[in-house]
Amino acid sequence: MNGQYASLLVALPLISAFFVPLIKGLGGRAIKYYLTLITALQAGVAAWVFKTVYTTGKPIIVMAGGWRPPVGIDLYIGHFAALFVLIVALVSFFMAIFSFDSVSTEPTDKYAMLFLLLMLGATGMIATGDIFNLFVFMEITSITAYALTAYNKTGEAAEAAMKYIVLGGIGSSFFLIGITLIYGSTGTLNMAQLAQLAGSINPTVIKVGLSLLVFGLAVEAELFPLNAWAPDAYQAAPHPVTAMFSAFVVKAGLYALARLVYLFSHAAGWDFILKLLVIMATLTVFAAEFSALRQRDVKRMIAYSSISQVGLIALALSVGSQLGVQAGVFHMINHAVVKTLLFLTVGYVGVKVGGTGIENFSGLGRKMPLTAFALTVGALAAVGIPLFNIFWSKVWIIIASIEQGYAWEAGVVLAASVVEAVYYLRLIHTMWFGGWDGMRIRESLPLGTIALFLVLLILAIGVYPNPFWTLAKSAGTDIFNVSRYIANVPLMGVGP
Amino acid sequence: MVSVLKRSLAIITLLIIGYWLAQGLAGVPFGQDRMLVGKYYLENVKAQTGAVNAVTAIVVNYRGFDTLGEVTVLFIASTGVGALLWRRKKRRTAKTEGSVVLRTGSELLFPFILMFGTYIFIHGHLTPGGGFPGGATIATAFLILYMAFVDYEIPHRLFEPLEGLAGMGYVLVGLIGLAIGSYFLFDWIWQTWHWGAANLGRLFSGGFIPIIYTLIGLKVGTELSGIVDSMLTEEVRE
Amino acid sequence: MTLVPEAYVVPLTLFSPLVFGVLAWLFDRDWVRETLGVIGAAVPLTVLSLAYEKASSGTISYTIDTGVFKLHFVLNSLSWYFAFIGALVGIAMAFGLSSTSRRGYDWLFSLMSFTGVMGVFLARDFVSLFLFWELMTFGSFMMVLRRNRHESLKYFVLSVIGAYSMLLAIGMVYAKTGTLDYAMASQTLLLLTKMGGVSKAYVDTIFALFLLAFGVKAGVVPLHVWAPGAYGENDQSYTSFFSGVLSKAGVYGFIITLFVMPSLYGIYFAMGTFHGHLTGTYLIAWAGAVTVVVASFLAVLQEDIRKLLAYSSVGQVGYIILALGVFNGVAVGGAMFHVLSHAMFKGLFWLISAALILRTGKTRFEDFGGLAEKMPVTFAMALIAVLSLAGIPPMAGFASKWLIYEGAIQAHMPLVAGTIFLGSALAFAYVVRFLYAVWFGQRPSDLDDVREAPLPLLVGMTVLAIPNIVFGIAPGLAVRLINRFFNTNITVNSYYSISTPTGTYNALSVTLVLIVGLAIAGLVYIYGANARKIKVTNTYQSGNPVTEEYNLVIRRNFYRPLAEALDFWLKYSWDRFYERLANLSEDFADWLREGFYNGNVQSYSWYLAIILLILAIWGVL
Amino acid sequence: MSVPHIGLYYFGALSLVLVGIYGVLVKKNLLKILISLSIVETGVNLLLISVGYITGRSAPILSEGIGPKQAVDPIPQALVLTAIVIGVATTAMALSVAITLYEKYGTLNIEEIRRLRG
Amino acid sequence: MFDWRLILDAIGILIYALIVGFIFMGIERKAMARIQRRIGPPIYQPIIDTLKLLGKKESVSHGFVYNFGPVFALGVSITALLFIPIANFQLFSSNADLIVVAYLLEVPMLGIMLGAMSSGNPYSALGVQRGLLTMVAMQLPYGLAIIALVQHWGTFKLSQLVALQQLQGWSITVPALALAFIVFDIVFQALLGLEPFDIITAPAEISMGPMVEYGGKHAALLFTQHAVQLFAETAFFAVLFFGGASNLLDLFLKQLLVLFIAIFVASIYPRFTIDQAAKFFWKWPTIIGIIAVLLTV
Repeated sequence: MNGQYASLLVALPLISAFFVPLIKGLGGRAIKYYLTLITALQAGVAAWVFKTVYTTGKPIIVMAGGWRPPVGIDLYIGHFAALFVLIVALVSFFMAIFSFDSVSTEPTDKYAMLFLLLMLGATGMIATGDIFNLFVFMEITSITAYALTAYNKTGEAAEAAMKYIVLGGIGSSFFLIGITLIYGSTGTLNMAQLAQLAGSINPTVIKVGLSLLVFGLAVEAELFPLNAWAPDAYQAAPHPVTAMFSAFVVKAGLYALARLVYLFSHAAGWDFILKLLVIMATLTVFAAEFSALRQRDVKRMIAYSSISQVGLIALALSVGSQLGVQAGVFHMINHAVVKTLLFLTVGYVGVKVGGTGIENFSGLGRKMPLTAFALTVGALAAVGIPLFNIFWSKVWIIIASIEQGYAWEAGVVLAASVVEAVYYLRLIHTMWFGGWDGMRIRESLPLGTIALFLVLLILAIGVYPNPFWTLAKSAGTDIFNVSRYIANVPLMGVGP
Repeated sequence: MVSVLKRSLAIITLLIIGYWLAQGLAGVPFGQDRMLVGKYYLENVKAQTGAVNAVTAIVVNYRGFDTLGEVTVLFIASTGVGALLWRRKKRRTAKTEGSVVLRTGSELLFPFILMFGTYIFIHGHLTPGGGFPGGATIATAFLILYMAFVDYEIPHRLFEPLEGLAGMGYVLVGLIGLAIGSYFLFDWIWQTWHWGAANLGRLFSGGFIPIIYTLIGLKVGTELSGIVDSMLTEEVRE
Repeated sequence: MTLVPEAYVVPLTLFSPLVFGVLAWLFDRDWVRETLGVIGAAVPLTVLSLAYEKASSGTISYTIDTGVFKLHFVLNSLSWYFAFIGALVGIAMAFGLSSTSRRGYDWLFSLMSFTGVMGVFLARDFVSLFLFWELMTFGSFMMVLRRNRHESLKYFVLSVIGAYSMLLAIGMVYAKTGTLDYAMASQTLLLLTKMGGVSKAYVDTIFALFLLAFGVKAGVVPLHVWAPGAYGENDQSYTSFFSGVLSKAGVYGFIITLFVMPSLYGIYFAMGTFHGHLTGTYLIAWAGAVTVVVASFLAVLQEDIRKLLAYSSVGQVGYIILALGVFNGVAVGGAMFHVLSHAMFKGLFWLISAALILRTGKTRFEDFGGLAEKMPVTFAMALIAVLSLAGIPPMAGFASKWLIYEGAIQAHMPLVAGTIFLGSALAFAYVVRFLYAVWFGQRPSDLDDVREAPLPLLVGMTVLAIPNIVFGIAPGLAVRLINRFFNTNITVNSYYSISTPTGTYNALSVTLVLIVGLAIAGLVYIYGANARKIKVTNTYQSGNPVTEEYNLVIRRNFYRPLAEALDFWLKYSWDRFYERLANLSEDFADWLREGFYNGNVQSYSWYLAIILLILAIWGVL
Repeated sequence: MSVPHIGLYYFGALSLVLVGIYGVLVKKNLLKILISLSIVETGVNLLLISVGYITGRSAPILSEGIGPKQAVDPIPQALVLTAIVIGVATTAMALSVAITLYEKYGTLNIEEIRRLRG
Repeated sequence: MFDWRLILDAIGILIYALIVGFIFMGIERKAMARIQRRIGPPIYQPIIDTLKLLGKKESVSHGFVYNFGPVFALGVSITALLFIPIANFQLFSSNADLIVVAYLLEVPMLGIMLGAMSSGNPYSALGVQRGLLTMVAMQLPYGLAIIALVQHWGTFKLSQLVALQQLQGWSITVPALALAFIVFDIVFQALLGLEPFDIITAPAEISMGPMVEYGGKHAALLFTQHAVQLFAETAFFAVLFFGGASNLLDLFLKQLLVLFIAIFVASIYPRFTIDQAAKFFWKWPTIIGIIAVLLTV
């Protein structure tokens, strides 16, 4: 089983997605079982890839079609990609189980296909080593996201999808112009070779090209002015899909942004891009937190909180130091775990109690104790209370950003997270001490086990973060240390 | 009043952005030979893939992953449109029957358009065009039938499984490549079996490019006609 | 010391309360929960007392390596002193809680804040300080959340602002020095300040941030707004711990900035002097002074027993801050002693109010009255607490206040010393007001069946009452302990007599002479004929009889004249100011959200165009 | 601030992109916005193609007579094939969303489609 | 460790103070009467009253605390007295200093209030409230005066204070301390509960304020307490500002001087209401006190 079998990561979801129309006749439940099976298989493959990468220490380079880069397209599954593909697979597996209860609208076979292809898109974006391939996988993720946002076929869902399509369309077109410029000046599309040639490109072209690339990805990674579509999309999408959005779709965009930005670190005008990203990230955190303050709908509130945490990650990644990137990656892991738990529980309440308005949450402590407990742990973790996982990464991010001289930005971020504490604790109060209408709802076993597993994971990272911190450190160096990246990719000596 | 202000503001912003992009493009002068990887492709396309048409060789063989992704994109589009416009019971929205000329013409032309479409995607590695244009022409054949007849609908029970099968076929070809040549999407026909090395430039050459292109052609044809069908039908409200 | 091996001392003190708290929360049966809770609170006390000589002579250090950070804890004489006070009040709280609250929830979060405070006292590097600080805040917040959301949010927002400003300061220190440990950070910072590697403004911001962080928890005036709500709206026996010990975490923070990090000394010197005093400490002194005056004036005018005790607690901590700010040996020694005595008498006060509320269910002064006969033991405890808080000689309160007087006047800070006089008079006033309103006067009819406080609560009270008397009569014991970690120039002649360069106080002789005086007065009393005991309602009221309805009593608005004298100042209230600020920020949030996310795709695409414009303008220039 | 002289093809493609963006920014009807979006996509595809063109060379079909030296850069043409299909896919999705929107809101004027806001 | 000589001194001084205290009360009433052009009772009248009250057959009590109050007040007054260096007898002043004595002089008020409050009579409660408010009002200037004094002499020990004043002349001679003297004198009026600030007892309004419930031996206890308090405070005043005294006679004359100043002021001024008193104390005396303090820093 040599490294090339890692390409199963892409082939498996694809072939199973194409297989779904054949088993359409078996009915909704069978397809959902099939979906869970496939996501479980994908998790297995991802775990195997994770084990090989972390035991050998060397990244797996999947060369499609047998061509060595830059001639063919290569999938660079380094420390970060291995870790995150596993997270993508696990979250999808959990959400597949969650889809049993929460997705009832009719064409479940098409839902299963879109679900698998969303997972595929995110995996592809994280693993690819070629910028045009990155564009293709970004498009796969975005179009599946458009379809899934509008999946509920309500007016709001269609409106949210429309906004996402218009903004996503503009973003990806400019991203393509960026690729055209970079390809026009260098002649290659492979990331490693681009990193080598970055210094020698004509400065104006690389300045315009890089800012266009960053602009395109910033729309996908929900930075401040460009994330206007995100709250609507999160709110209107079916519950499992929202969890997948916030857990890894945004992360893939953020990773791609970080990868591209650090690739061109020798290019001219690089530090301006970093400064712009820092400002946009801080504004994201600020705007998202304040908008979540007086939200009537809990799902939209948690969407805003997820956007602000993403802003925090973007700040960490664009601070420009190794420590910052490592802290950012550690926050990505923590955020993925916490937000999956939050959207899982809020979605489940929305399904069982009918609607995610704040009034449905009052007295939840007695109505659905297990879900309420999981939601409280998730909320406390998101706020950054010690003995929970986000506390560690938030402290490191603040220290890293101050160390790089961004004390004002750190101040704004901390002020914003005070606001975050307020609205989460208001939610906790309504849940445990709000009025109770007396009837208790039975909670399903599988979701309970998933919620408990996530709660235990949060507490485990919170109490003893060492193992996860070493993971995040190696993944962080994988992004930041571009020279090691170039060394790992077996470049063919192409060109004049 | 506001719209005039808005329009002028938009024009000014776009001029500045245009100027900025133009400045970037000026760095990439038109028509110069800046090929790096392109030159490698042109020199070894015949030897390594057996295809005459360098573009299709790149599309299917060298950068096969892109095409795989891109086939998925189209698949997502058709599933998405199907999911969004899904109704329990649907019927055609067309009210008026096509004119006599259209009806008889379409009946006559239908088989020839199909044949022309298959010609395009079978000769993908020789002549310009390939799976996608071929599939599109096939879809236009069905489109004409939709325009001509009020109650015509594509045979869904046949097309959807066909679409799935074609997609699976493509991935299977890739997986066989993984099994035999230990690389995903490896052209085992050309690289290991060396079929069709002799008749370069004729039909049976170009490794697994024709096979993939036929699969893509079928897939694109069925998908696009599926999209056309969902757009041209509406819900039956009891 | 053989009983508890040295390696286990710190982890036991740190984590046993939290562990037992969680157990108590899990096994939520009636008497199981109480025993677990009390054991959880007792472990730190026993372990600390066993580790006394080891800690006072050398240090016991302990490190947890969580990968991300190395958390470093040290038990030396200073941290032992604070931890022991915390443990003592903690055990009293445990006894109190076992009778006033029947819920696992309360036990979990009270013991969690216990662990938090222990962690803050024992921490030796900034991150563990910050971690346990947040834990302590969160624990105490959850206690208030259950009872009153508005107050709890006000408390949480203010303390989180404090915590985050501390994190900012830590970040700034780490940015310049690269280390997080107190000692190393202070050395490098001292060098940097000397070599000019770090600008004065930078040092001032670090100092201001630390002052803000610790000021919030200690309740310095502009930041004290959360105290009445958080202390009041809470299970009163937990508040004895909350106000007795958690406010000391704020004080401990001041000590860290002033003494534990010696180089910060350098920072204070670097901040220049203000006619003879270090600007930094001068600021702290004035902050303490203002707190004492404002809090005491507000305490006097309160109508609710919990609010009165809360403001009085803020005022007393103001004394400690003031004494730290005065910054000469005697005053700092006085501050440390006042930390001990405040924890004792304030804890006692809160337990008494817990007993009162538990038995009568009332919290406002006008509903109380004439409980002296009904609850004699609690009344005796209340008398001890009153004497100690008012600073009457034989009590511990007096000894510590006396030291603070001496220190402040010696250090040539006259106006600050003046405020101490005013503060102690006000303390005397509101304490007597408490005595009159609750214990004496006509008893409302619905309080006739009031029973004495339950036994565990009484045990808790005695635990806190004894040190009040012991340290009152023998202040030398406490001062010898304090001298071990600070070189206050208070000489301890013997366990009962202490003297400063300018004055001596022989507690034993004062008490003895007092007893002799009382004996003489008693003789005079016995010499007269024996007195006939009559009912409380039979009084000279120029004729009109005292009945139930026509029961002349002035428990309400006891100090109306003072309020009239101060009406000019009472118009301004920090509370309303913060309330307006909070609403302002929420309206801003609404405006921002409505303005930015206005739902129109076109405006969203305009935002994209604007970003492109920014990139273009930067590109073109 | 010299005026950048760019080839005619670049100019054409760039102006297409700008016209498309103008349409999105100003037009009120959703369909017009979607049309301007696809104009932007065509503009971008044109730009991608024109980058690969080398003057005086012909299509990269290496049949007899055309060697590696006479062929244009094939990669942009391969990329544009995918880009076009992506454009088609986005437009198809957008249109189906527009159909549902019209069904639910009864209008296509984006001023009125504003239920999700704040 | 009992040195009997000290005990004997203490008892002697105590008896002397008691007698002189009653005589001072008598002088006070006599002088007031003389100023109001009436003869007034003989000087030893208070002694007769106390003995009469003590001799009463039986008196009324409202419970333990009601009895404990006056006893505590008298006890603390005696303690305060024993810590002031009376003329050449040092008594216990070596192991307590100015702050302790100042506090001990104020604590008897708590005793009286304990008794008054437990009596349940609203008038006594009103008296308690006024007493406390006066104390709060006068505490700031009182403190400032003491601070000025201590800052000038640099020590808290009373015996050392007396010795320094013997050497360098009385405190009044120092200009700054003269201001402190004025402030202390105004505050002294309130301490004794004399005319301008006698709102506490306010005979006309609330019939003797806190003492309204007291009769028989309790009233006697309070009279003796007032006598001892009078003697102690005048002695304290003398020690602070008039350089203490080498012998009893010298001390007696200084105490008389202080008493007469107080009596003259008392007989002139009408009574302040309680918030007027508070406003007054926080205006002039505090300002003078601040000036005195800043001069001596």
